[in-house]
Amino acid sequence: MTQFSVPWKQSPPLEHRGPARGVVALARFVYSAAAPIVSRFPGLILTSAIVFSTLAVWIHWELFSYLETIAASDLNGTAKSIWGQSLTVGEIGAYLQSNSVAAGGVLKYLLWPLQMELFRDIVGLAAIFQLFNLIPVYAIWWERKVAGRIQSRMGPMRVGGWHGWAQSFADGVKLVAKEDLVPAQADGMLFKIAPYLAFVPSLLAFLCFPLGSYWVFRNVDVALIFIIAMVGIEVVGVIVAGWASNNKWSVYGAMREACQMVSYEIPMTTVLLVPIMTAGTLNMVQIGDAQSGGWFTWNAFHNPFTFIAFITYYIASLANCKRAPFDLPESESELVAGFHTEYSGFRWSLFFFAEYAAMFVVSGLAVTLFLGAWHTPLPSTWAFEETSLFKILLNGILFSSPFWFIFKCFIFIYIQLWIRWTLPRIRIDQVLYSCVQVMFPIACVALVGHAVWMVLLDGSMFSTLIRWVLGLIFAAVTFGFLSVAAFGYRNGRRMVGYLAVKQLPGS
Amino acid sequence: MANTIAPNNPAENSAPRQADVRTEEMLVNMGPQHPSTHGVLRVVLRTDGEMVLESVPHIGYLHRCAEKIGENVAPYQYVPYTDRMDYLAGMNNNQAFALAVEKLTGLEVPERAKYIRVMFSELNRIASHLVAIGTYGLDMGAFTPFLYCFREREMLLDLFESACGARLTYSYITIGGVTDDLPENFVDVCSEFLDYFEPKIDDYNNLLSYNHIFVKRTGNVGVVSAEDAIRFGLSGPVLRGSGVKFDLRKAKPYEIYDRFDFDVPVGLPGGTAEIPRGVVVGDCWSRYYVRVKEMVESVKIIRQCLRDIPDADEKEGVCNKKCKTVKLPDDEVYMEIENPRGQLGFYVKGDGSAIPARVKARGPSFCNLCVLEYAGKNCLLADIPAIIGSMDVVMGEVDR
Amino acid sequence: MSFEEICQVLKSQFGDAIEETAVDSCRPFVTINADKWSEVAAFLRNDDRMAFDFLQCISAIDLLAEDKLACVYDLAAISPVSSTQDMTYLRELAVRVVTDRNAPQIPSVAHVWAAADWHEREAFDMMGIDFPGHPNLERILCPDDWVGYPLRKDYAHPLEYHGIPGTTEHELKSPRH
Amino acid sequence: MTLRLNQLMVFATPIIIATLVVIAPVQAADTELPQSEQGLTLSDQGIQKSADGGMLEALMFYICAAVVLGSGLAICLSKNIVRMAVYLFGTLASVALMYFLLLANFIGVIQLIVYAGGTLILLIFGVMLTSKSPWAKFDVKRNEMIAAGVICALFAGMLLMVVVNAEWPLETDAVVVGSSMTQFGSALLTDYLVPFEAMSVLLLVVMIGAAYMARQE
Repeated sequence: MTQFSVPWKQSPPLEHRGPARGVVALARFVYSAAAPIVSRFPGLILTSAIVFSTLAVWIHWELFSYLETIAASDLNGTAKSIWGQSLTVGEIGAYLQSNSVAAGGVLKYLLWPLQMELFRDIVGLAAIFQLFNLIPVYAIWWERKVAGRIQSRMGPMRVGGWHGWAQSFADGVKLVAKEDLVPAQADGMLFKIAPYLAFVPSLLAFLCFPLGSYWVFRNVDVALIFIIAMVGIEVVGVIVAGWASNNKWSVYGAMREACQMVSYEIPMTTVLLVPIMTAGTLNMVQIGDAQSGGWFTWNAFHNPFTFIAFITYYIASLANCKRAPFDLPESESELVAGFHTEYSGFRWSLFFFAEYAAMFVVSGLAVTLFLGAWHTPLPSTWAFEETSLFKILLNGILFSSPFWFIFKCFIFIYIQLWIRWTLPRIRIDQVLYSCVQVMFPIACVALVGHAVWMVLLDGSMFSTLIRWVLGLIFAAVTFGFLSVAAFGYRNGRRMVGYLAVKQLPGS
Repeated sequence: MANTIAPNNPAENSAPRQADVRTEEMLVNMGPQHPSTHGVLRVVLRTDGEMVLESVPHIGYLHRCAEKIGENVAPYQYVPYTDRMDYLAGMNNNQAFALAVEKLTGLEVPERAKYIRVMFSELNRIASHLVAIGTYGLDMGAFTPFLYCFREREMLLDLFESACGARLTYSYITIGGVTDDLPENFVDVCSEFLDYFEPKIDDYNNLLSYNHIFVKRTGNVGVVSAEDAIRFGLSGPVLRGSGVKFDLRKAKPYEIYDRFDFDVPVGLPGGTAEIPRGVVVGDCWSRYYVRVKEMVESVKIIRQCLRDIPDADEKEGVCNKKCKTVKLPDDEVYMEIENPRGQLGFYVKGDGSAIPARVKARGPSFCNLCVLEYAGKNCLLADIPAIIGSMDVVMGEVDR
Repeated sequence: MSFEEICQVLKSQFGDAIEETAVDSCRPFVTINADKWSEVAAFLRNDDRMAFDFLQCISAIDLLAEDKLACVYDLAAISPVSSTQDMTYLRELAVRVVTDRNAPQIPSVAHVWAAADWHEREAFDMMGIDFPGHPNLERILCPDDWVGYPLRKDYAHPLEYHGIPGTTEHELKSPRH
Repeated sequence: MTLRLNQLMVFATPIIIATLVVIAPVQAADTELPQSEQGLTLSDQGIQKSADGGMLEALMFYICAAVVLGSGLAICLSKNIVRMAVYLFGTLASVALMYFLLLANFIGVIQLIVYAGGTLILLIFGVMLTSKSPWAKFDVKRNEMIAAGVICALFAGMLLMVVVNAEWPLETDAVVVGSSMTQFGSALLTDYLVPFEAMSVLLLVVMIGAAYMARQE
């Protein structure tokens, strides 16, 4: 009998050359050291990492603003800009040496670079980039878990130990290591830059995206339009990608994307005027802070028209970030993979980063503009006076904090996933029909109705009553949904694996 | 829908539509590697933007000379080749060939084996329809029903495995009976499965069949009228979806189907309590829904089988002892049965030796697919997967 | 209407076009002259007594001993379309049309039964029977440039196709794995 | 398989560069808006911008100007229509960035949303729908080239005259710019109400006309 040989067993062991060698060795070492601990207490470590990093950033931020107020008052209250006259390093040093600084000890020496705006910008930018990276990574992991649960399976369970929490990182490593393929007949230059054209705008949208009253990298007065513009420009990358691939399915995907995007931007932008009218500004921070007085002051419950606007916006936003049932540009059963049919590896993953970041952005817009932004349902007037760190934290937990914002965003991302894994895809003529003949008229009615309401009824008893009624309906629906979900969670597990426990003789 | 780009009834609208904007016509190759062509079907589409003006199916990518093989092996050896044809309904294919050879040679089949055959071909019909329904949801972009269907199908495969050891290509039903008797507790487990499975059909209906988007996507799409369905020789759920209440199990009962009480579901016009608005007879939704209803009927038949099945007879066994040595007379036979996809016919011609002179399979998918050229005209690109999916073709059987 | 009665009607209508009636066969069939097949088919489809509206199958067979090729048409007449009553086969008929092996030609019936379209293409592809009058007679399963008709009894398997080597009988018998 | 880190760097560099390029103008346009208590008041507080500007700002201006000119030139020289559209995207986006540099935030974002995000997409869409082959080539004829050259020379001369004759204020005091949108909004609905409404009527007519032309027979 001849020896059965396996070709891959004869290949030389995996070898890394160049700088990768050191990285791989380091990664191996870290992994071998950390793996036993991580695999034993994964949940604990993950939770504490999140809690501690949040706390650290929080404390940092409070200290910044504290130092900044003192600095401002010391320098005769003139606000300084790095692009204009900035504080020189010498000035800051002299200032920190002076006795007037309240922050004492080693801290002031550690923190002095943070007095420079440029340095703070770099730190902030790094933080945003990190946020931008982590949100898609975890949104993808979560999508797979949610999809698994919806489909009565587990989803990723291996990488990282606890429910496959590191699955997306492993995928990322795989994607980077894959070959960067460019089809021979493709337009090479456009094919290569197209993923960046999709990726960079959705990254830029985060620049002026507030996570909290003070948690914004650049508080721009036109933040809202800027974000919408960035979500819109992302499409250019998709279209160019579809075109440059020189594949007919890709061109179909690109054409559908262009068609769908241009149409759905109209109802989406129209309904966004409703909260803008309510708040009277395009500044996202101000729109968010206008809704701090408890859940019934949230814009969605202002009057029936705003509620309609909210629903319309959410549906249009699904179409805008090409999520199911509007995922026609990449509908796998018709167009293979649509515009990214020819992409692989890192360039492919850029599209996914852009898509999931866009999901977060549109959910964030829904939350900021309609559902109380970073505020909890409790009115902020009840907040404690921030005399100690404990009270600051308590305010964050009870009244408003970036945590709440991200939490609400992920609820909306969850609804997007839920819709995606439940509904079939609609057809292109139905997409356009629902846009032009359903969504757009509704948006116009909501806009005009809201304007009339604001002129005639705003501030009246009736308006307040309606606001309460809508708020209570929303609360009841949420509560009902949660109880149904809890019931399903308790009873649903019995259905799975019904016959698997019945041992048949042959199986 | 009053507005739309897509009048989807080729029967009503056979002239090419006047496009508003003159765009370039484009030839698009859908397949042979494409997610929704269910294997290696290749359809060449002539498109104008999103409109498909013409679709021409090209087949043969999975041709494995099954008929030529049939002329070189004994019928008993040919049984395993038959379940490679329609690999989703192996039991039914085995049964069709076995029945054809039995009719030609006059072999007797033990009574218990007849019940087992009917039971397994109905179980396999459920398994096959589960795949059809699940993948049809997938074609429409709904991923979840697919996995629900496969969850139930997995249990069915467990049942098959317990009886014959195989999960896909069974060769269980063979010339003169079945290869092996049922395992001991099979009747109990099977009826338990049916109890579990029957309410699940409502789940599929709620999740997919009555989903508004699904109805909009499949209702009034790819309509084939009853006359055309007969003219094109369609069969199975595709024929019955066009409102033709024709089922070989009733029309020309083979095996022991005349002993069972069941109904033949057909496509009905929409607007009633059961059939949603927007559905017309002969559209994709009707074809899909006939499959759902057929699963209910199959459950009925299996329950009756489980009730009536005679006990094992040690002397007789479950397979005719002469099955391996039988010689084919110099004669010919054409035997049809109702496969999950339609009428599966086997033409067998003997010449006095043990090896047939000619074996010809009339694959239902082969005949059903030829209507694509007719139904897939002047529709939208997204309708093509809907139409192909509703035909439920298995390329192994089309190409043989 | 039984097989004999159908044969009687056909004989009275077409006379010598009916070459043979195999009544004793396991499945009785009637052999019809290839030259008259077109008219007979139209009669079978359209005549009220016949009304064979359903073409089940066309099986091409190779009668090597008689140096003939033949097509077997399995026809059925089904009861009027109904969505409430269970429909049945009213009558069935198998028709055999024999043709010469060297220049096989059988008139196409694709315009009579649309289902015949692909079946005839398959018979052309596999058995090399020409169907004059077929709208689109080209190979269906094999590639267009395939040489020979695989289901003929004297078919020799090609040893090379576009650089892909085939195997001989001898090689197939030797264990290659 | 070797994990190529340099490949990663190749991927990451464009992202970093692009981010930095876009970041800086937005930075400059930052308005330090005070947090209002109710959040309902319009912010009219201005920000201060020093007259001499920073070095970085100048650098940004030159980068943007280079991109505008470079991609404009590339549009002329390219023969592929889709590539032209992408270069046009570069031009439009850099012009938007220059608006940001000039603290004209509103017009900057409008430039992005209308031209880069809307018109350009429709342009590419139209090209895709109507071109004969995927690689529609542009072959310019000689007389077309001459005509274009003459027109360009005239425009260049006109611009040059403007540049030479204009009085360029070399030094100004700090310019106070309020939230530009408030001013825009009130101007549109007071002083320029008639042109504004005329414009909207025109657009409405265009929409109706488009719908009429695209209707089904």
